[in-house]
Order: sequence, then structure tokens, then C-alpha cells
Amino acid sequence: DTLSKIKETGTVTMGVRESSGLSYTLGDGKYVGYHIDVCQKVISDIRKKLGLSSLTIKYQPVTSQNRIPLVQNGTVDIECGSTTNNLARQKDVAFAVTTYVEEVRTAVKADSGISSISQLAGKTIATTTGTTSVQTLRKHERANGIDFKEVFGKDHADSFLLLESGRADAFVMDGSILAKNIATSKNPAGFKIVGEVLSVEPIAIMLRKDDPAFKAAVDDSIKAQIKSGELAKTYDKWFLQPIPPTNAKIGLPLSGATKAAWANPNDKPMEDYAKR
Amino acid sequence: MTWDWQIFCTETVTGEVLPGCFGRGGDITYLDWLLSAWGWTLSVSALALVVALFFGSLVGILRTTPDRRLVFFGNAWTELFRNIPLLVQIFLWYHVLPSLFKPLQAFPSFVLVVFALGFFTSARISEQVRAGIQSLPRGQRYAGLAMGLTLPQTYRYVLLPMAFRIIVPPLTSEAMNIIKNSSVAFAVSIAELTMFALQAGEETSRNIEMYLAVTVLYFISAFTINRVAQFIENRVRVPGMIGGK
Amino acid sequence: MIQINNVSKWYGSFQVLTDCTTSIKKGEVVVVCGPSGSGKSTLIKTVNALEPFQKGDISVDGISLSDPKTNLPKLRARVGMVFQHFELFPHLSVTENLTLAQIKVLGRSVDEAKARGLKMLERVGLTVHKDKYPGQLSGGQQQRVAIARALSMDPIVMLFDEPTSALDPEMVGEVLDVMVQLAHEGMTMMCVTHEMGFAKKVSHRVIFMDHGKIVEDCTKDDFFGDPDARSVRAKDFLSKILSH
Amino acid sequence: MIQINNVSKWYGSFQVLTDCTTSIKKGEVVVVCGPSGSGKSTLIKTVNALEPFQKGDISVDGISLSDPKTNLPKLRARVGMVFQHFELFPHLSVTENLTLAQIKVLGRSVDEAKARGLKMLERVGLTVHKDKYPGQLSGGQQQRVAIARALSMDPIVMLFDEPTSALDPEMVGEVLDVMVQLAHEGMTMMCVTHEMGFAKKVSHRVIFMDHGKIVEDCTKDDFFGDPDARSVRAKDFLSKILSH
Amino acid sequence: MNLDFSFFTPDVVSSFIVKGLLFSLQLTLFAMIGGIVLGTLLALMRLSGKPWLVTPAAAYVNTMRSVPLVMVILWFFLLIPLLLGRPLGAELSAFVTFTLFEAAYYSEIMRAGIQSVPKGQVYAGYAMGMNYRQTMQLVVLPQAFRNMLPVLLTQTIILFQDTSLVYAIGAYDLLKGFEIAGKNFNRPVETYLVAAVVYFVICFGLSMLVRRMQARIAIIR
Ligand SMILES: Nc1ncnc2c1ncn2[C@@H]1O[C@H](COP(=O)(O)OP(=O)(O)OP(=O)(O)O)[C@@H](O)[C@H]1O
Ligand SMILES: Nc1ncnc2c1ncn2[C@@H]1O[C@H](COP(=O)(O)OP(=O)(O)OP(=O)(O)O)[C@@H](O)[C@H]1O
Ligand SMILES: [Mg+2]
Ligand SMILES: [Mg+2]
Repeated sequence: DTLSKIKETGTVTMGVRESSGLSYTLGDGKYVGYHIDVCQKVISDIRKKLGLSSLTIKYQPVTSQNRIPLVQNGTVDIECGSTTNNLARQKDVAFAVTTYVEEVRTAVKADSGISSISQLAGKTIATTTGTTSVQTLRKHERANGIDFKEVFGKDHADSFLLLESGRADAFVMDGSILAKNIATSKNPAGFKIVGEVLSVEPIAIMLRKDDPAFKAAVDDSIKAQIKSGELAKTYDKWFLQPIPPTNAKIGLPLSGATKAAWANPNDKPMEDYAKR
Repeated sequence: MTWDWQIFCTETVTGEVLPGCFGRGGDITYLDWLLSAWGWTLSVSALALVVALFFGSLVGILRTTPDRRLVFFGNAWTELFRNIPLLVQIFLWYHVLPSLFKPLQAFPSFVLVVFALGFFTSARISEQVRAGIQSLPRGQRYAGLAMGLTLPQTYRYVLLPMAFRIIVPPLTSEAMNIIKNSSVAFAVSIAELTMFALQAGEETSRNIEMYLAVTVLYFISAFTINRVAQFIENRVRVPGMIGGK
Repeated sequence: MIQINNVSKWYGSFQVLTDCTTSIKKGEVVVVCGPSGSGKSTLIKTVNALEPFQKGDISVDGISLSDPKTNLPKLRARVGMVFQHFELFPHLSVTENLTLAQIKVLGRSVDEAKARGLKMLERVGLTVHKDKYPGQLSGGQQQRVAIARALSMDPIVMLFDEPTSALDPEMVGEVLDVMVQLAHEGMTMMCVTHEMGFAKKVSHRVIFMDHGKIVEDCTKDDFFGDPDARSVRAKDFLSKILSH
Repeated sequence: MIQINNVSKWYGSFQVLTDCTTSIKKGEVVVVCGPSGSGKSTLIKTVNALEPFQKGDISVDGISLSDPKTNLPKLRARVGMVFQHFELFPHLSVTENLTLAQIKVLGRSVDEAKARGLKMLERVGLTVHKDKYPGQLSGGQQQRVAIARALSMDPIVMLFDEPTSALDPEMVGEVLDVMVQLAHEGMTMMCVTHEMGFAKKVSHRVIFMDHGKIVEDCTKDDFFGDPDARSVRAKDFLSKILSH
Repeated sequence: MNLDFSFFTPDVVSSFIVKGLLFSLQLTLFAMIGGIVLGTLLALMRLSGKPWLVTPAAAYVNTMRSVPLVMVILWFFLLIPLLLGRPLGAELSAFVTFTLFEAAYYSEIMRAGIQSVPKGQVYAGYAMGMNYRQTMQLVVLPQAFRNMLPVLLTQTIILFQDTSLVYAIGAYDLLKGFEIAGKNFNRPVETYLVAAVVYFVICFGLSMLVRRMQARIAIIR
């Protein structure tokens, strides 16, 4: 199992993302972000628990396509990107307790006059290929009988560019990503996040399935971080203070949903949130 | 590792498994989606191939003419389009050029990607066409001209029929490459196979199954091209010459 | 028929032809010989403007090649040319080889072109091979088809560039026979060849070239009959060619 | 020196050689001639096992080719061969062409090989070209280098496959001169050639082939002196070759 | 369009771009050498005339050429650990996959190159007493390689551009360097423009270099 493997080899492989809201690279093999800070704390707790004097962390960049297989086949021990905990994935992998609750929102140009998703009928909406937002949008379209044109960027920067260049009227995506893109854009005042929350997704650290001891160790560390207020400090550092490399402020205050998840640590999948 | 092939019979919004695997009345299963994605891949590839053959042949021919300026133009075209990665070219076509030339904004992304992929491939085809023409004995050109054919007629009736026969094999490779390279179309929002794999994999968490299905379809497409080209090669083989030359 | 006046030609800075002057009358058969690289092929190709030249002038049947108003393809259609390596079009059958230019250049109907082509094919004795492809014929046969192809355009003059030097020795004869017959019929001919037997038999004049210059231009009898009156180079060349 | 006994060879179902039998003694010069496609090249290539054959046997210097224990590369190293298209190695300089096989096959030292190679190069009169590449030489020069290359392996017999037929007529002489000299020095030679002058001058015997069969195998004097005693095919061939 | 290249500081270049460039170059060089060696072996197998060598070589080449490279990369990366029982790093995985994949393409080129050498050259080699290996190594392959140099180069330029496909397994190449810099600073247009220029300069320079080299080693005919 993972704990004894870590003890034996003295290394742990952390799955990281090159550019997501919670985990990104500064180049040169440096990876930073909210989730990475959380994971590093978790790993140092595990090191103490295993009584090791040192523990090497190897960073393995993952993509949304290969992160699950990589956790399954043992390449990655602890995935600290920004992975949504849902039922389908729970068949293949395990999740630690939720560390952040993402809300899917809509970004528009500030002067567009759009303030709600219902105003988007017949308009063009951008979102990013390979994200759950695409499906969210489809569901929304079906449920409310609204018909909008969709364009798909190959990554978030692309999608934001579609909004910026006027090819799309709105960009539907995780709130943290929208906020970050707006904050780092050439004209942050030119965009705003509007409208209702289209979907709520618990984001959690992903682990190998059927390794309860390891999951317990990770969960305990996170719960301890919540209790000591350290997690809130980490949140503040990444969402409210200037962050590298541009020193922009994302400016996304702690949401009620995230607060609730911390108050009552759990690893419930996304589907449970939707039911409420 | 467990396989879950039922995933293809699942409706893409509700997540229900539909009997018969094909959706009806607005319902769409992943299988429906997969097939339509295949259709997009084939359409992008086929049209891009037409563009690539047209421009590639034209530019390749220009590079073998006696006119220095035409040769320079042909060389510049080839170097420009083959030395920048396709993905970057697509980005430039889609995001950069339209903001410089407003009229380009009116073109749907499908048209842009067909031209981007077509031009990229045309650079390589022009190399082959040029090599094919230059591999013919010089005397063939002289013979055509000596009989009073004009230069265009010499190309049309003497040089090109042989040159194209000679380059059928490398052209086949290019046609197969175009199918594979068409995957970049996902970057400009065309719902082709690669986008399907990315998106459906994310939605269902069955990446392996999706990739397997898509890989098989790519393989079938490219292999069909290979067979068709082989058939053409045999059909145009000139009696009395080895290897269809 | 053909007037070549002070023609010079350069490839870059390398001079291939230097101040060549000669003329060929109607019905005359002229053999051009000389060492390899002496410019024979280049000279004969300038006659129908396949190779451009930088100085001097050439006129064929009174039409100047350097006149920008001259329609070169039209002029070339009236000059038959036969190459060392035959240069039949390998993707076309023998009949198609014979008719292509008649149809596309002279604007003849397919039937007319076919009739004319087959007549010429008969003349070179290859009617039975009309549906074959060049690759299916021997070298001698291919060269005879090439001659028939040139003849079917009703040329006023025929140019030959070493028509037998790529042939097996056995087949040289059959091609030379056709050429001898043509000469006897009064065709104006300019032949680059090393077949001195042919030159002795039918030519009226022999031109000897060396280093891009016309070194000798005299009657056949002078050329072969009186080698000692020839330039050193020509004498040396003749002795080499005729020795074995 | 060379024994060819009842050799037959097929390409698939097409029989190229039918029951060929002949032998060549030490110091003998034998010329092989015949129409194109009659199997001359094939026969000469079977002698050093470049082409396998299905029936019969060949032995060179007493060593049988069909014996599976025979080390063919070693045998070939002792048989010199000269090809129609020279087949010098175009990516190697003249000196490298001369020394490559000496070093790699005979295991000579570089210096030894060079000394031997240059000696042979001197013999064909091309010492000044030792650092050039084949592409920088004329055809005649290339063929002489090819002969020097074969000689530098100290062969016990030399095979020639139409060594002059790809040459400009001017250059034929220089190659034939080298061959004549070799013959006079007593080298055992088997030459496919159409140069009847050479055959008349130095050969001891002439073999005439047609359709894969050895049709005539007689002394030079019988072959040229008494054509009427020859087969129809050989007589016809001789007349065609000698006519022009 | 207002462009803002101000974020392109030496620091950004050294931390984002250089690492990717080095990896791309390493991968290209490694896969080129490995691919040509393996491809030459495959080509020799296909030309051997022995069915038990021809069939597997042909099957290998045709399969590889019919599947998109990115799929091969992914499959190799995902499945090999399941077979070996231990993970292979992204980098190592990329090196192996690219070599195996490019070998299929190089083998087609080398096959054409070998066939472009006149049969007489092989005969000449044998006639001088060389064995098969010596004839290939000393006579045929040097010529095939020189004849095919331009085509090998074109394929290598494609290979260099294709290194960007390692994105699929999270390795970090030149294009990825530009993309990440673009995302981090939210300046995709500017970074892609620079990427286009950089790629053009490298690839065009490479082809110029080889053209020059070719003039030096080309066979004088
Ligand atoms: N395209 C070219 N560029 C540069 N030099 C050339 C070109 N074509 C021919 N030459 C040179 O021009 C000279 C004359 O060539 P030409 O072919 O007319 O000779 P030739 O007398 O016909 O020789 P051969 O008997 O070998 O056919 C030669 O030295 C040749 O190398
Ligand atoms: N690899 C091959 N496969 C099939 N047939 C062949 C092959 N090589 C030669 N032949 C045939 O074998 C016959 C004899 O060929 P060979 O080359 O020995 O003739 P040759 O007498 O040397 O003719 P030439 O004077 O043209 O060189 C020819 O009919 C030829 O077409
Ligand atoms: Mg010439
Ligand atoms: Mg032969």
C-alpha cells in the first residue's frame, strides 16, 4: 500500500497541473497553488507520522485526460490538481475530504448588459473542451429549453480570448478560473462574473482506490488543517492576496459552499450537492 | 482494469443507458456522438486534402518553372507553412489573423481549419510534387517543347502524368497524415474525434474506452486511405515499367 | 533553311558556345561531331529554341528565333527532333505518343492524327506495336517510334541528337536504316552522331565542334578524304573514333 | 581455371540459361557475344556466384560454387569483375575505391592497400586523379579506375561485362587499350563485349549465345574467318554488328 | 489589436521557454538517431525478401503510420506501467515512444533510399568479396543516407514540431513552455506569435544548415 511504499522509497509522487486555478507552474519545475500548499502540508504530516527524517516530493504534471489512469497505475500517489469528486470517478479512484467547492459561473464583458444566463438565448457561449462545464451547459440548455451557440476553446486561455475578442458573448467556467483570467487580463475592469451558479462541484485531492490507511492519513491531515485555521490561511494567500507570477489578486472570497464543506469534512461526490 | 463498453449506449445528458445504443428524438448517446465526430474528422480531412492537393501541386509546379520569381514565391510558401507547428498556425488563423483582417471574422471556424490544415499540408505536397517533376529526365520536358507543346501543355500532358504516378506513395502518406493532423481542429471548436475523446472521457471518466474507440476509428480511416491509394497506384501503373513508374 | 549567325551562349560564367556560324540548305544533310562536352547538344537545341542563347541569331525557314514576336511553340512544331534517350512519353501508348502533339498543337482531329501517325509508324515498320507502351519495346524500336512521332508533325527539318548512342549495337542498324531512307527522300537533317559510316554514306557536310566552337565545317569528302588538312583536334578525334 | 558444366538458371518460370557448358584455361582470353537478353550478363555473373543457378555446376580454380562449404566472398575476392556502368562507389574517392575491399576483405593494412592501389592506378595512367571522386571523372577514366580496382585485389581471373558499351566512342579506345595490355600479360579473361576489333586482336576463343544457350564456342579464327560455317543466328548477328 | 510583450522578461524566458526548448531538442535528437537506426533495420528487413522478416516489419510500419502519434504516446504511457508493474516517467516514455514511432517513418525513407542505389553497386560490393553486412555498411547505406538526407531532414523538422504532442503525458516541451507562459500571464496571442517566430527560425535554420551540409557530403555525380 501507499504508506509503506512511501516509507520504503523515501519519495512520494505528487500529481500537479501546469495551469489550473488551484495548481500551476512557474516554470523551471516549480509548482504552486492553493491545492499544492495543502498537499505539501499533508505530506509533511505523513512524513512525521511515518517517522521519516526526510521525504522527497516528485512532481508529475498531469492532464485532465491522464490523471485518473496515472493514479490507478501507480505513477501518481497523490493528485493535487483540481479534480472534481464525482460518482463516475469514485468507481476508479478515491477522494480525500473536500478542500474547495467550485461554483460554475458566467463571465461577460462588463459593458454587455448581460446579468443572467437567461439573457444568453441565441448568444454565443464559450467554454473549454474537456471540462464538465460543457456538459453542465448542455444540461442547462435541455432543462430550460434555451438555445445558445457554443464555441469550445482548447484551453481556458483560448476560451477567455474568445470572450475578449468578441467571438463569444459569455464564458461559462469554474468561478476560480474566471476570476483568475479576469484578474490577469489586460483590462480587468472590462469583465465581470454574473448570474446564477450553474453547478456546484466539490474539488478534492485524488488518491488510489482501496487504500483506507493512506486515505485516513490524508483526511486526518486536512481535518487538522481546517481545525487549526491553516486551511483558511492558505485560502487567503491564494485567493485574496497577490499571487505569482503577475502579482494579480484573484479576489474571490470564501464561498458559503466551501465554508460548509470545511465545517463538516466529507468526501461526498458532486451528485450529492446537486440534489440539495 | 475493467472495461465498460456500455458507456457508449449512455445518453449524454441524463446518463441513462438506452436500449439499442442509438438515441431517438433529441436524445444522443455517446455512440451517436462518436459517429458524428468521425464524420467531422472525415469532412475536415477530405476538404483539407483537396485544398492541400490544389495548392501543393500549384506551388510545387511553380518551383520547377524557369521563372525565378515564381520559384522564389514557391520556396517562400513552402518554408513558411512547413516551419511553424500546425497547432500554432491554427491559433494564428483563428485568433490573430481575424483581428488584423476583419473580413476573416466572418468565416466559420470549419473553413479556417480546412484552409489552415490544407496550407500546412500543401507545403509538404509541394516538396513532393517538385521532387517528382525533377526526378523525370530533363529530356521529357525538351521532348514536349520540341513537339510544339507550350510549357503549360508540356506540364499537363507530359510531366505531370508521370510525376504524379511517381509520387503516389508519398502522397498517400500525406493523405494519411491529414487524417491524423485533423485532430487539431478541436482547438477551433470542431466536434471531431479528438474533441470527442477529450470531452466524453471527461464526462464519463472512461478515458481508456474513449481513446480506444477513437484510435480504432483513426486507424480505420487512415488504413482505408492506404488501401484506396494502393488501388489507384495499381490502376495507373504504366505497362512495361517497374513499380508503376 | 537554317541560318546560325555568331551564336554565343553562357551557363553563368561558363561559355558553352562561342561565336557559332553555319547554315543548312533545304534538303541538305549535315552531321555534327566532336568530343563529349564540346557543345553539340547545346547547339542543336538552340536551333529550335529549347536552349536560349545570349548573343547572335538563328533563323529557321526565314523566321528569327530572337524576334520576341516569334511564336516559338508554333515554330518548334515544324521542326522535328529526336533525342539520345528517345524521350517517348512512358505513360502513353505508342499511338497516343504519335497523336498527342498533332491534336494539341496542330489541332488535327483524332482520326486524322491517328491516320497520319499510323502511316509514319508503318514507315518505320512497327505497325504491330501500336497499342504497346514504350516500356514494352526495345531501345531500337523506341527510337524508331520517336522518329515516327517527329515525322507525323510534317516537319520541314529534322534534328537528331545522338539517336543511336544509347542503343545496343545490334539495334543501331535498324535506326540508321530509317535515317538513311529519310535522307534519300530529301529531308533536311542536322544530326549529332558518332556513326561515321552514316556520315560517309549520306551526309553532305560535316561540322566538327570543340570547346563550344565550330572548328571544321566542310564537305564530307574533304573531312574524310583529307584528314591531314584538318585541325589537329579533328584529326586526333577521327583517329580515335575510327581506330577500333 | 573456370569450369562451367551444364548450368541452367530460371527466373521463376522463365529460363535464362539452358545447359551451358564451357571451360576457360589459365591465360586464355574468351569473348562472349550475342544479342541483347541472350543471357551473357547472367552467365558471367554466375561465374562468381553473383547470380545463383539451379542446375549444373561451376568451379573456379578447382573450387566448386555449388558446394555449400565454399566461402563465396573469399572466392569472389579472387575473381576481378568489371561492369558496364563501372559501379565505382560514388561516395568514395578514387583511392578509397581502390583500397576499401583490400582493407576490409583481404585484411591488408591501409598503407599496403594504398601502395598496391596506386600502383594499379599508375598502370591505367590515372595517378593524378587519385584524390578525385568518380563523378569528377569521364566515363573512360571511371572504367579504367574500375579495372585498377579489380586488379588491386590480385585476381586470378578477370570478368568483363560490356566494359565499353556505356562509353562515349572517343573513350572506348583508352579502355580497350588497358584490356589489350592485360591480355598480353597473360591474364585469364572472360569478356562480354561487342567490340569485334578487340575480339579479333586478342581473344583466343569466342562464345556466341542466344536465348540462354551457348550456340557457338570456337576459336577466334573459326568465328571470324569462316562465317558460313556458323549458325544462322550468329552469322546474322555478326553482319548486323559489323555492317555500320 | 493591442499587443503587450512586456511580460517577456529574460526571467520568463529562462524559466518557461529554455527548459522546454532543451527537452524538445533532446527528444528530437534522440528520436532521430534512434529512429534512423531502428528504421534502417526495419527497411533492411522489408527488403530482405524473407517473408518471416518482411511481414512483421511491414505490419509494424503500417500500423504505426495509421495511428496518430498522440494516441501512441498516450497508449504507451498508460499501458506499459500496467504491463511492467511499475511506472515509467513521462520523459523516458516520450523518448521510447518517439523513437519507436519515428522509426516507422524513417524506415520508409531509408527503404526508398536503399532502393535508389543501383543494383550494380550491390553486385560490385559482392564481386569484391564483401559479405552482406560489409556491402550494406560500406557501399549501400552511405549512399542511401546521402541521397535521402533532404527527406530525412524534412521528417526531422516534422519530428521537432511533433514533440509538442508530449503534452498528452504531461512532459514539458518548447510549445508547452510558450503555452504555459501565455496562460500564466494571460497573453496567449503574444506568446503564440513569439512561438511562431521561434519555431520558424529554428526549423528554417535547421533546413538551411542541412542544405549546406548536404552540399558538402552530397555525392558528386
Ligand atoms: N544546364 C547546364 N548548366 C551548366 N552547364 C551545362 C548545362 N548543360 C550543359 N552544360 C555544359 O555545357 C557543355 C556542353 O554540353 P553539351 O551537352 O552541349 O555537350 P555535347 O557536345 O552534347 O556532349 P555529349 O557528347 O556528352 O552529349 C558541357 O561542358 C556541359 O557540362
Ligand atoms: N532479375 C530478373 N528477373 C527476371 N528476368 C530477368 C532478370 N534479370 C534478367 N532477366 C532476363 O534474363 C534474360 C537474360 O538477361 P541478361 O542480362 O543476362 O542478358 P544479356 O545477354 O546480358 O543482355 P544485354 O546485352 O542487354 O546486357 C533477359 O531476357 C532478361 O530480361
Ligand atoms: Mg550531347
Ligand atoms: Mg548484359
